[in-house]
Amino acid sequence: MVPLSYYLMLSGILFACGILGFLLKRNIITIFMSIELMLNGVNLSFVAFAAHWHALSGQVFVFFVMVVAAAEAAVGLAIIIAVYRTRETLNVDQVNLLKL
Amino acid sequence: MTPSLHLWLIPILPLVGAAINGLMGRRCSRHAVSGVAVAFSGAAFAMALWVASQISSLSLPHLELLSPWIRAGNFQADFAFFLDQLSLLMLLVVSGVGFLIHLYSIGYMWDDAGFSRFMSYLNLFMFFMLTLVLAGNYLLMFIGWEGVGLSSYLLIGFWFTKDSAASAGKKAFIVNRIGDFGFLIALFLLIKHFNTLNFAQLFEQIRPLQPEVAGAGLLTAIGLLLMVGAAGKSAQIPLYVWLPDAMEGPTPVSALIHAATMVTAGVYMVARSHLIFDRAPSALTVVAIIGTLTALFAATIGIAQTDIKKVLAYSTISQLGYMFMACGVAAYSAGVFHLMTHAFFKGLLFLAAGSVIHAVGGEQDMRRMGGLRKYIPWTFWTMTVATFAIAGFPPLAGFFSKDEILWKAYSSPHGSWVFWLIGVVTAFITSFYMFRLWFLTFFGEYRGAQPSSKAKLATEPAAHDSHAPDPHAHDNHGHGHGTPHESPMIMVLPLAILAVLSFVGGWVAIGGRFERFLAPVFDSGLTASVAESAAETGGSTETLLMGISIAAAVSGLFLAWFLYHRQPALPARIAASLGGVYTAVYNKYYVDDLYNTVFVKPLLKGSTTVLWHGVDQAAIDGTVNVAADSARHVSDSVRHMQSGNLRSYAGWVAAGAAAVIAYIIWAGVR
Amino acid sequence: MTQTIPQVADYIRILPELVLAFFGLVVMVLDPLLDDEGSRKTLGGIALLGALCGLGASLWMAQSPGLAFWNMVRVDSFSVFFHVLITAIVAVVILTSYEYMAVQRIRAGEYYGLILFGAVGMTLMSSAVELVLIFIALEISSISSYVLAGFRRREASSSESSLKYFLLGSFATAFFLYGVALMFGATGSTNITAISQALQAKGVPRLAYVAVALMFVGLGFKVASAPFHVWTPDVYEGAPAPIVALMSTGSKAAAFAVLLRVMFEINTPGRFWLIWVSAALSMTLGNLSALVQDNVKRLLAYSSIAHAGYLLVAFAAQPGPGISAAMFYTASYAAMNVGAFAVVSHFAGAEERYVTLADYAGLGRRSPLLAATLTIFLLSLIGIPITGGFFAKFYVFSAALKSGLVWLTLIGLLNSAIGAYYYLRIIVMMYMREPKGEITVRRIPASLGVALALSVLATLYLGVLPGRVLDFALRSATQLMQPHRAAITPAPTPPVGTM
Amino acid sequence: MNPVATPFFFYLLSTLAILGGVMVIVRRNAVHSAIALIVTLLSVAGLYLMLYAPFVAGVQIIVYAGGIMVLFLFVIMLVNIDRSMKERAFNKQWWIAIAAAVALGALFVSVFVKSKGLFPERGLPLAEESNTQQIGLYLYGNYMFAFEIASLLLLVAIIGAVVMAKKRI
Repeated sequence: MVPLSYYLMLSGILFACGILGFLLKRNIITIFMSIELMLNGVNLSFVAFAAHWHALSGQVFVFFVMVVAAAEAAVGLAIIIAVYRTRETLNVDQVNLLKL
Repeated sequence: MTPSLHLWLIPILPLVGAAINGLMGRRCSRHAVSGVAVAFSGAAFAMALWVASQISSLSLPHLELLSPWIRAGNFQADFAFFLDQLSLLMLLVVSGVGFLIHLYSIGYMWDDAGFSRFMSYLNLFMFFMLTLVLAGNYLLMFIGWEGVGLSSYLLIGFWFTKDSAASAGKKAFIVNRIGDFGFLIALFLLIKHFNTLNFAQLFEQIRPLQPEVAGAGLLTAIGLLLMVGAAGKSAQIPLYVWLPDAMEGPTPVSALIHAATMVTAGVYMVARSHLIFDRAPSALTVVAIIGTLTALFAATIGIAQTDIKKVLAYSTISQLGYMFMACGVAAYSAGVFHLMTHAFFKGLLFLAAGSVIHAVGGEQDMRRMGGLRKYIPWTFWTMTVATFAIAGFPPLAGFFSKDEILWKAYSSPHGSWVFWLIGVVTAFITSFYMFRLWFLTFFGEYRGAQPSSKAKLATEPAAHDSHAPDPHAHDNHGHGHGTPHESPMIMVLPLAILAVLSFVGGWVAIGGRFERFLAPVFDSGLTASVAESAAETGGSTETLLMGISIAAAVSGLFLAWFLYHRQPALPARIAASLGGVYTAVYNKYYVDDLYNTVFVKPLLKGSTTVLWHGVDQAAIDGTVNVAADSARHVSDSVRHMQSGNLRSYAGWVAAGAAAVIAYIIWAGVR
Repeated sequence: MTQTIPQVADYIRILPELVLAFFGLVVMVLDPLLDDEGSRKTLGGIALLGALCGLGASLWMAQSPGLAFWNMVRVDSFSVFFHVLITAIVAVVILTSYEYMAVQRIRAGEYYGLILFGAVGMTLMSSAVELVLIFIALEISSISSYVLAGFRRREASSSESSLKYFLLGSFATAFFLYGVALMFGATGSTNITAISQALQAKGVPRLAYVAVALMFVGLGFKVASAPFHVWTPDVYEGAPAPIVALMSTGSKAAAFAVLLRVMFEINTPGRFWLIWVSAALSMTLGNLSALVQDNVKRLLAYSSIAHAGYLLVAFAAQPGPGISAAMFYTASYAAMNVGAFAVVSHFAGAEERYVTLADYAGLGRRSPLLAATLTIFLLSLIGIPITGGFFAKFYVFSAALKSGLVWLTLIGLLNSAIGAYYYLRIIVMMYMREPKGEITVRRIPASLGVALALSVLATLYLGVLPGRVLDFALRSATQLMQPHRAAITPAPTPPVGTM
Repeated sequence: MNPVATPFFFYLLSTLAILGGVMVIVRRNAVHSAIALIVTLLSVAGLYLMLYAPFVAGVQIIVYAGGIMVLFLFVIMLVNIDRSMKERAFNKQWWIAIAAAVALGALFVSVFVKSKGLFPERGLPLAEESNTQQIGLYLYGNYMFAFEIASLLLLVAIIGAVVMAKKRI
């Protein structure tokens, strides 16, 4: 039996990977992927806690997180396309009209 | 229950006037606008007089609850008006002087393009000021307090096309805000500890408290914070810097707001809160020290000024200092008395100065005036009354009030001979610079621009002291130059009335009537009463001190006469006596010179370089400017946090999250 | 698990959401049938009607307080307050958009639809007491504002604003979610009442502290409090002005409602210094950055950060006066800020060309009415008496001082002094500078006139007669504090976790 | 004890998940990143199975790996991938980013390490066989309103996606 805290550590690592990707990557699409990575970390801990508490509500929550992730993906990718149309680039460092 | 007086009508009337003129003034004739403005402020004054006539049938303090306002939990503040002897007096002064200044403004501002706007602002100011005076709780008072600040800002910046006017307005606003924080925090403390801001309930709770002798304590803190607020509004050290700049506004504004009414709100507030101050002796001492220092400091600066309005501005600061000195020695009625007489004579001085400025075509520099008494006799005579009044010559109003303050500063249990001494020195300086102004302006030869051929002597009372007039105004620039001319009747009339008041206004105090009138208000509720201990000194000392203060006033007059009336002839006489005899006359001049170099010049120089340029402009203005600059600097660097780069933003969020989590783990472990 | 059919009362308790969603659907269905002009006129009218019906439904909903849908939604004074506030904001924003959309020549069907759907999310946030539902509602309102921010499709800045908002918003949401996950882990529940009971009964596990911190990150982002505020200026600058009005008031109010519920109903452990520092930072950073700002939209963005800071001061205070002060502040900030942005969106003109401070020069002469209304809003933002802004600050700081937060009060008051400076800059510009160039100010159309009149009235009402609103807020605050106290069975353990 | 939940599978799947996560970050090519992410998603789905959550695992594979990631790949193909590939993958402040992320990760992990004692092992597993049925009951029972309102969320997302992706409005 794998202890709960191992799952939690894994979820923490995945979440940190997501943060790292968000902060490091230059391509907007991969930045967005990093967010998915973070969400997966969260989901993992939800499921782990659900197993711990014997509470299915954690799994139900994960289901809703996935719904939201799908919705975000649809809108986000559309926004990325819109930006790409006006800028011809997906480099996040070049998307900086608005500043100061 | 006493019958309702409908006190709420008094402030509302000018508000209606302001609304009418503000909304429709543009489309109406000037006659209609001035009619509305004067009618509504006059109605407020009439109402005030009526209230005063009803006073015998009332049990004071008279509280009129309009409606409950805020009843949040156990905190309460109502829409309530509070009438006692103090607020009645303030009511009469504010509405009376305000009414006269409305009249005067009609003449003064007639040709200004913003006439209706100006009248509307004046009425608005009256509304807030009357609210402040009549307020039944600190919250309503604060609303009036902020409101007068706002209208003062509007009126200082009235000629907003002038850069200096705009920035002066802004300065006044921001410096006042600093004072307001003190006031606000004091209010928060009151709410915290007494759960009410209504005067009646609040003072009921404070009355049984004992004085905080050892210094620090709640009431001391509240008192000091209230004093910060008062210092901001009433231009005391160190928050006085805005008042001289505020002279950029039209002269009636200077008279109404920056001399007679608004700046005295601080004194009123301190007097109103006297129960708090009575129980906070150390706060009281601070008030007295600030007042005394301000009185002396501003007076010495006044010596070096050449701008006629600036002299009066510093003089106002100095006189306000007197009032705080009086409050600081717990002689509130003396302070309020001086407040009243000051409203008369300083209002008059400003109005007369406006008339002078108007007469010489917008010139404000006294070195380019002179000999004006021939041209503008009305102005001259009224100004003379005011000058003698402020200098403290008996039997004019200023004498009684100033003498009362000086006597209380000496004899009150909170007082000390130091306050008295500085007060007398200040009285001497006051007398000196006021007569300097008087001599420079009205005597000798006219040193201004010569009459030009095309000068028209039309009644042209427009905005002459606007150096860069509103481009939308009529061509009101240039007409004024020429032979100085008297102002129209509508401007002279208020001068005359105020002159009468400045003359007789002090007589009400003869035989201690004034003090007795206000006594119920200023009953401290403490066992050791001020009046009792004062009574025992009495008699001969009082007469002696009175003599000294009269002597100070006279010597100020003499010195000013010597230096500014006789001395102008000095060069000519030296020329006449060049080849000739060294007479006693010459010797006298030698003494004069010596006197001049030893005493007057250092004083002047000191006043100019150290106090005015050094302290006033470099230190205080400098501090303000440095603060502003550094804020701008910091702002610019903070702004660079906003690089526009999404990843750096995410970095901030992540770093913030890391900090938050690190903290909370630490806190959780603890 | 109860398997019953929802009752009528359940539906009444979500009636405003149903009404708003229904009108959103009507707008979307009618959109393909209308041309551009028609879409703006007809659909705008329908959307306005929807918002007003939502307002009515919120008032009706107030008649039947209680829980609905198996502890998912709670209707109490608190949620009614925010329902009314948000629907009113939405109505005013729609009124403002009416002219704006015509000037920008944008097809408006989806625009109004998204505003109404977003409103569903916002209102639901204030009444949801289950973290699942809060999360979904939050996402509905967020996603619709991501899209709305990018609605000026011809401008590169608008899509950039949308992208930044979206990416950073999702980033912050992930933090919020992680916090929810850990809270679930700590207590075994995602229901706010259950969580608060669990924390009171069993003591506070360390995990709950971390959960609170993470949730605070997510919600702090939504309310634009430092140090999670960095997105605000960029997004506000690029987004359409009426949408900024909605985001800075409606979304913010909803996020504050959630924050209030999470912080106070759960009685979260360890929140005090978090809020303290965040409040102080927000006020200071917001005000300082605004000082040298020349773009009015950006300036108001920084001001909105500063105001989030003032609002957070109330969160640090004792719950009773704190919650009510925060609610009052939200309402009065909404009134003045919606108004200010209404003026900005009218004045900006096609392609939002006139948004710099210099453009406002001489507005007092060119359009006295517009300048006067903006002045009232700015004075209120400064906190001058007889405007709502004064009492808002007054209550917040008075609550803070009552709770002994002397330093925070001082920082706040000092900040509002700094703040006065940059608001005054706009006023000075409008009245004391010569107009430059020939910017033509259009006549104020009826719809905008109504919007401005409503905002002015609300601002002045809150400034002159704050009593009723404050009273209501106080009652809501006590209600918000009560349920878990009442629900708690007398447990032997004392309340834990308040630091 | 359920035979599936052996430590071996846990270590295998978690190694795969972390590797996938790291690859998402280090690969320059967005397509490679996407595929690495799919690996992570699948191994997380495996972990769900170990945690008695077959329904969620199924949804993870169908919605995430099957739907969302395909959408990602589709968009990557849609935009000009050559140009994005040539650019440097990391920005200059990479070490700050790494520091912040590592700090955050370390904080999480340390919390979980310390909270180990807080979570005593619970023997009883969730009923795996009826898992899907149970979740169905939840979704149409207590969570009915959330489930319904999620449809509104999807509607908003559809409208939003259409609006943003349209060529002109």
